[in-house]
Amino acid sequence: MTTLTLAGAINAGLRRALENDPKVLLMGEDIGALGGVFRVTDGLHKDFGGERVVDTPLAEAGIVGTAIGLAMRGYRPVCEIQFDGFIFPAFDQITTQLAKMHYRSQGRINLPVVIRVPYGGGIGAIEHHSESPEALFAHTPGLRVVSPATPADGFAMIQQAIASPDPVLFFEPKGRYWDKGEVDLDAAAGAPEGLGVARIARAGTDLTIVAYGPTVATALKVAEAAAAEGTSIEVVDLRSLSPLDTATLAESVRRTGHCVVVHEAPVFFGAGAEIAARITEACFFHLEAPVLRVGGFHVPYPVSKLEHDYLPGLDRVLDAVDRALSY
Amino acid sequence: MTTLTLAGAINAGLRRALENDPKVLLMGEDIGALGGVFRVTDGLHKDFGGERVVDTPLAEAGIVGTAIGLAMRGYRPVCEIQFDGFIFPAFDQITTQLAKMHYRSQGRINLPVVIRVPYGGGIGAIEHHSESPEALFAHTPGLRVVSPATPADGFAMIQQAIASPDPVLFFEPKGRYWDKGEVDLDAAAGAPEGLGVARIARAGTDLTIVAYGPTVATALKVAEAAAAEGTSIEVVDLRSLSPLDTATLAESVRRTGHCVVVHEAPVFFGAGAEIAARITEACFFHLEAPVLRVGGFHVPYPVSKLEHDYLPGLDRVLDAVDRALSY
Amino acid sequence: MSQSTSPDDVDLIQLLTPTGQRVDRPDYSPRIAHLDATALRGMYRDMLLTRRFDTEATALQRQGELGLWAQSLGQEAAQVGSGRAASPQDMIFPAYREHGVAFVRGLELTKILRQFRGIDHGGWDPKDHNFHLYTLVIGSHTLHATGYAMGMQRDGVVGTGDPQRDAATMVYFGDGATSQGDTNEALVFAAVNNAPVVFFCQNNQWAISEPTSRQSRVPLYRRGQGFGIPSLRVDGNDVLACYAVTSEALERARSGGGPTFIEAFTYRMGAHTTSDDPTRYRSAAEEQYWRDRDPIDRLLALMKAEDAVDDAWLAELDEEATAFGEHIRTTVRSFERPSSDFMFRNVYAGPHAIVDDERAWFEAYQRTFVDVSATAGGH
Amino acid sequence: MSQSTSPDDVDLIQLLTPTGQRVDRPDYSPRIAHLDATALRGMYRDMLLTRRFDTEATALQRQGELGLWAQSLGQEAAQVGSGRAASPQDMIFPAYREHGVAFVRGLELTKILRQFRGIDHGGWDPKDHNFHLYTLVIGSHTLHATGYAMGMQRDGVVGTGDPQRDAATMVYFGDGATSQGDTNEALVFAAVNNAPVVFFCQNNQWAISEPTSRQSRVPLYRRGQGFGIPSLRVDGNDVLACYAVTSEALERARSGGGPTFIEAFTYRMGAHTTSDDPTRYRSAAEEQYWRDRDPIDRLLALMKAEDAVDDAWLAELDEEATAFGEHIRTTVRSFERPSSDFMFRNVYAGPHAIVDDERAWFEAYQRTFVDVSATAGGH
Ligand SMILES: Cc1ncc(C[n+]2csc(CCOP(=O)(O)OP(=O)(O)O)c2C)c(N)n1
Ligand SMILES: Cc1ncc(C[n+]2csc(CCOP(=O)(O)OP(=O)(O)O)c2C)c(N)n1
Ligand SMILES: [Mg+2]
Ligand SMILES: [Mg+2]
Repeated sequence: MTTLTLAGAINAGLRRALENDPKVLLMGEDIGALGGVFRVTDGLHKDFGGERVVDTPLAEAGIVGTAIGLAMRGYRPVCEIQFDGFIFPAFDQITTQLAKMHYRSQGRINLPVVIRVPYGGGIGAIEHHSESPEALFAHTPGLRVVSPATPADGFAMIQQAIASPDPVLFFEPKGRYWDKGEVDLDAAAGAPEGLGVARIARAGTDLTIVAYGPTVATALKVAEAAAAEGTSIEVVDLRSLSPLDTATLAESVRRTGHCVVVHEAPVFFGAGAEIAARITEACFFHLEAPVLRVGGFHVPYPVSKLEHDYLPGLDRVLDAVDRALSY
Repeated sequence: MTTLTLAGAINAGLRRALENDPKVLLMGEDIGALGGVFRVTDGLHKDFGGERVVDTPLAEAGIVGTAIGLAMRGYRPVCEIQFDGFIFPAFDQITTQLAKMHYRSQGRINLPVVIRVPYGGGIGAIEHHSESPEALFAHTPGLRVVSPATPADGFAMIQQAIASPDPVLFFEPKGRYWDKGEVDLDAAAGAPEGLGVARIARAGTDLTIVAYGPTVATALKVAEAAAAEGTSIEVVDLRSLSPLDTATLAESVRRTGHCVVVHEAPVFFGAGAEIAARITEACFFHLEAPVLRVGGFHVPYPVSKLEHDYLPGLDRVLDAVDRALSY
Repeated sequence: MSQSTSPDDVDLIQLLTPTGQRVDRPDYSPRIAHLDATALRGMYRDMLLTRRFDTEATALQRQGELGLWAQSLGQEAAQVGSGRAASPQDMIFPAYREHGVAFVRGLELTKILRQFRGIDHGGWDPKDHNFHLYTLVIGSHTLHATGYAMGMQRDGVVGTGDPQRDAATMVYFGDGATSQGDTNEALVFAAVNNAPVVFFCQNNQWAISEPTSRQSRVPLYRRGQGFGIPSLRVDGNDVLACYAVTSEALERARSGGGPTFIEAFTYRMGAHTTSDDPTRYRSAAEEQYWRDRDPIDRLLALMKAEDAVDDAWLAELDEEATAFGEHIRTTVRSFERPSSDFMFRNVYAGPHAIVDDERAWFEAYQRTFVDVSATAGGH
Repeated sequence: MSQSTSPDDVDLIQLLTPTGQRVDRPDYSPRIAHLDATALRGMYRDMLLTRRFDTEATALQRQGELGLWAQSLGQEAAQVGSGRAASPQDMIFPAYREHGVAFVRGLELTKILRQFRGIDHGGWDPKDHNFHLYTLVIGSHTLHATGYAMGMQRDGVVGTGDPQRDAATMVYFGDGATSQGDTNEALVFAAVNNAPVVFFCQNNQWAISEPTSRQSRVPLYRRGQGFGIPSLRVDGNDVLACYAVTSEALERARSGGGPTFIEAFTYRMGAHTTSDDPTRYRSAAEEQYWRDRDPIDRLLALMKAEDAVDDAWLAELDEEATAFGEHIRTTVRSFERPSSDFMFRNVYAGPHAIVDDERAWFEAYQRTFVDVSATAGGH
């Protein structure tokens, strides 16, 4: 076991993928000599060269569009979008081309393209640098949408994503890039199907908190705080929004009878809506309270001095836990 | 009262807006001499000229981006996106600029831009011409997202949308363009706030069907069929997804205790998720069954010969009604 | 709008005048020197059968056998000339009306009609003839072509000096497509990577109802120059000139010389699609002007002048075209609606719980109907 | 990467050599003929105070008073020269490091720091000085500028012949931004509409860590030509040349002559932002090369050679700069965190049930805390 940051673990996973498969290549803005603005590709340009770690022109549609062409030619491009707020110029290529080519071609074309997106807030950034647009991609058939919460998952999941025959939106919780954890660098990454399987991050009996990416750590803190007051909270780390591991979720909520979903994205039309609707359908007679959602408000990501009012922090999640338990 | 098609009613509303406000202008591909591929702008180029009914270059980001500039200069641009599937190149301009400029400027800049999008299926079209991407916009704070279901609403709502100080995504159910209805061409359009108010399209007591745009007519047929079997269904025509008229919805579902949401977009992460989650929270102790959702599957919009298997038709909605009532 | 291929358009490359006389150009004539009578007849046949296909498809649409049809009428020279310049190992990315290119590549053309009949979003395996699927989102495939070309560079099949091995891509798009951000980004990526890609812009003077003047105020071939890409304008109704400039461009690309931008100046003689009504936006006189400059007639005039063709051959071709038409009609009519589960297939290459659940639900749901046909009908 | 403003770059417009000698050009020298010693000192002051502002902001960021800072260091001549060529009625669309333009427009510069302190997404009223907010999504504002210019055309304030009335827009963007689809679409829309917009590209040779060669293989000013837009390359470290070419371009735009594309060749002397570390991707020698070509020194050399400046004036300016620095520091430190409800304001101009409900909920929620500061903390 090695102690790594999340950024370091993803870096190690990328390195492993580059080593194992000559068809893997990284593309993006400033990922070469600079190593990416978060240094997630640090050292890779030096070791694998500019043909495999490619500094592209400043054009996100171009990055994803040429990645599609490269994938058609047999490559496995891993694109970095510099920040969440800059994925939108690529939206057309992702939605109408990347997501649909396999279907359009009746399975004759595979597009194993990974799009890495540092996302989420809490880092004191200016506009466009703290957003959580994951729900916009989960609604689009043909894409897989995942987010690791721990260094161990960062290392394994990036490799699974690259190995996946399908396009994967890989959302990296940038506010957790420097959080550390144990990673087994010798472990095999596991089959790409593992990407869709949720993880019980902490077992509990009274209430289930569903989280992914940056909010898993928050949920664990909430569980810790609640435990001190005698409440036993189970934390499910979804890992994946598309597919969604309804079975694991439903099993947990049937046991606990209470559920709170937490994400940074605005609640309105966010991932929590799908999760709540689905859990309610699957566990209708087990629920003792409605599934409550805690997340961002229906406002653009605010100025950084207010972001901690906007983000679902410990207090707001605890408040929802209380409301659910006393419903 | 005049009998008009939905397309004709929107045309009349656009004409009214062009007449009443010299700052209104229409922009889009082929909206001029051709009158748009659906003829919604028929005759307007002839009567208002090429400076007010503008055939733009073939570039959706350019259309929305220049419309933003025109709006900053005091104009009220109404952009036509030729088909639902072609809105994605404009996604960045809509999401990062149009939606956020008012907020960014602390209210100093208003962007009264309307984006008209013929959407939905059932017209036997090829790929990209039958999609329902509305949920992707409702998740974005700063946008209003509406859809008229009848000619009367088409006429009134397009005028309200143009009068709105906020950007409006105006989704026109193209499969209903040729459906006829009574329109009072002398009626005032009503204040823009009316845009957010849902309409009870049919009163009922046993179950609420929530629909918008193209599925309102389906819901009414379902209600008709159910009535014949003694079930009284209330149909709520949402009109607006953002804002969402939770009050009207909750009031209805508290009375009926059952709810089915119907839309053409894929169910997964679709508008039905938000509606179900919200209604469940508001009516938890009144619901006798979970809110059921009927809509498209998590597949790209299929080939047209299969679209009627994909779309939520009479039978599939009735099936959901039965399941809800016998839960 | 400019209708001209007039003498003052000094930049227009022509090897055949509208009346079928050869133009001698030291730069491009050598590139067609090897095209003997057999080759010319081959080109003529390609164009004629492409047109026959187009005519049949248009008729089938009118009969309700197709949902829609996008004609190639009038663009046969641009398509056949450029398409014939490509090698089998080159990869072609068409837009959606490159039926002539498809024919030259060897695609069984009726496969194209599957998409327009609403039973397939694609219709063929791109690998079979190195001919990609039609792309309907304007301009988006220009980036795919560029990326594919970057893949060829990485595969070491560019500039090896072995003509059987060296490869390039060629992407087709219209005058309207030049306005899209994607197309311009493709020029950026192609230029900075010196990628082996030929941008073949068929300027047919219309993007649905909009004349090219709504997209650009200068000839479109100048666009490429702004990105540092060699660019030229060719008479798109001159099959020989199209062949010559494309073979030069592809050769440059294959040998490592990078991208080229070709504007083929032609005319969309038909409607945009069968849903369109051009009388609303253009004059009969304009259409007549271009009918008089039909690219197929032009080549025939040359062949007749040079005795490259006789009546017997033309009659034979006519018979072939008739049989081809018959084949198209029968084939299309035999295309069956796929079964409902086709809708759920190939959304993902691997398993996906949501799709799998929904598919299972739908199958169970369908079984609840005694008569499965009753599930049709929709809203 | 090219570091040169060398003599073989024949296209580079220069009115002042790097050592401060005047270059006489019949085309552009007349445009600066009216700039007397007072005017030159004014330009020098603009540049110097812009730099002071930039230096103070950088220091404030290091002290934790700002979250981030994007320096204009080295680009003062491009910004002040072009900005001074604009009339009050012209509308300016900056990117995010046009502090020099902001200064010339009369913006109280500390307003810019609100955004970088994380208390505002904008910071001023664009109408006050016809200077739009900074835009962070690369290239997206080029379309806004173009649309705004189309609005000016419709308002009848273009080509009236009245210089107090005629107006244009000018949009600033970087070398990196030329690769974005939006920027290229803006050129399309500007060209076909003959819109009164000046595209002012500051090629500072870097887009964060990427040299301009990753964006283009030809000089960027050629991009505009491909769209049929008059285009030129100016020495961006030569304030007089920047003034001259921009005044020509704006005059053309205002008088109905349409768009111009200007590439100002300059150098980003600082880091991309305070988060950046240029030592990872460029050499100290390169940085030194450009420090030796500092645009402020260049103008000072001219002024000294022409006796346009004396030590007393320079000392006075130095004092002014010191006071300005003090003002900046005090002002920034006094900027308060907005109250939480600021987050909910101005999402929409009209009422919106979801925002209104969430705001009400949040306010009630906050009231449940005795000590409101306890709500901070986040995840
Ligand atoms: C992104 C996008 N926007 C709009 C459309 C609708 N549309 C289909 S074809 C067409 C015109 C294309 O013109 P051009 O590029 O000149 O090609 P042509 O049809 O003339 O061959 C338009 C606007 C589309 N398919 N994709
Ligand atoms: C659409 C988008 N993609 C990426 C970024 C991240 N980013 C911010 S500045 C920058 C480089 C810009 O380079 P250039 O246009 O040359 O301007 P400069 O910073 O040199 O002034 C990048 C990649 C962004 N802001 N917007
Ligand atoms: Mg065309
Ligand atoms: Mg730069």
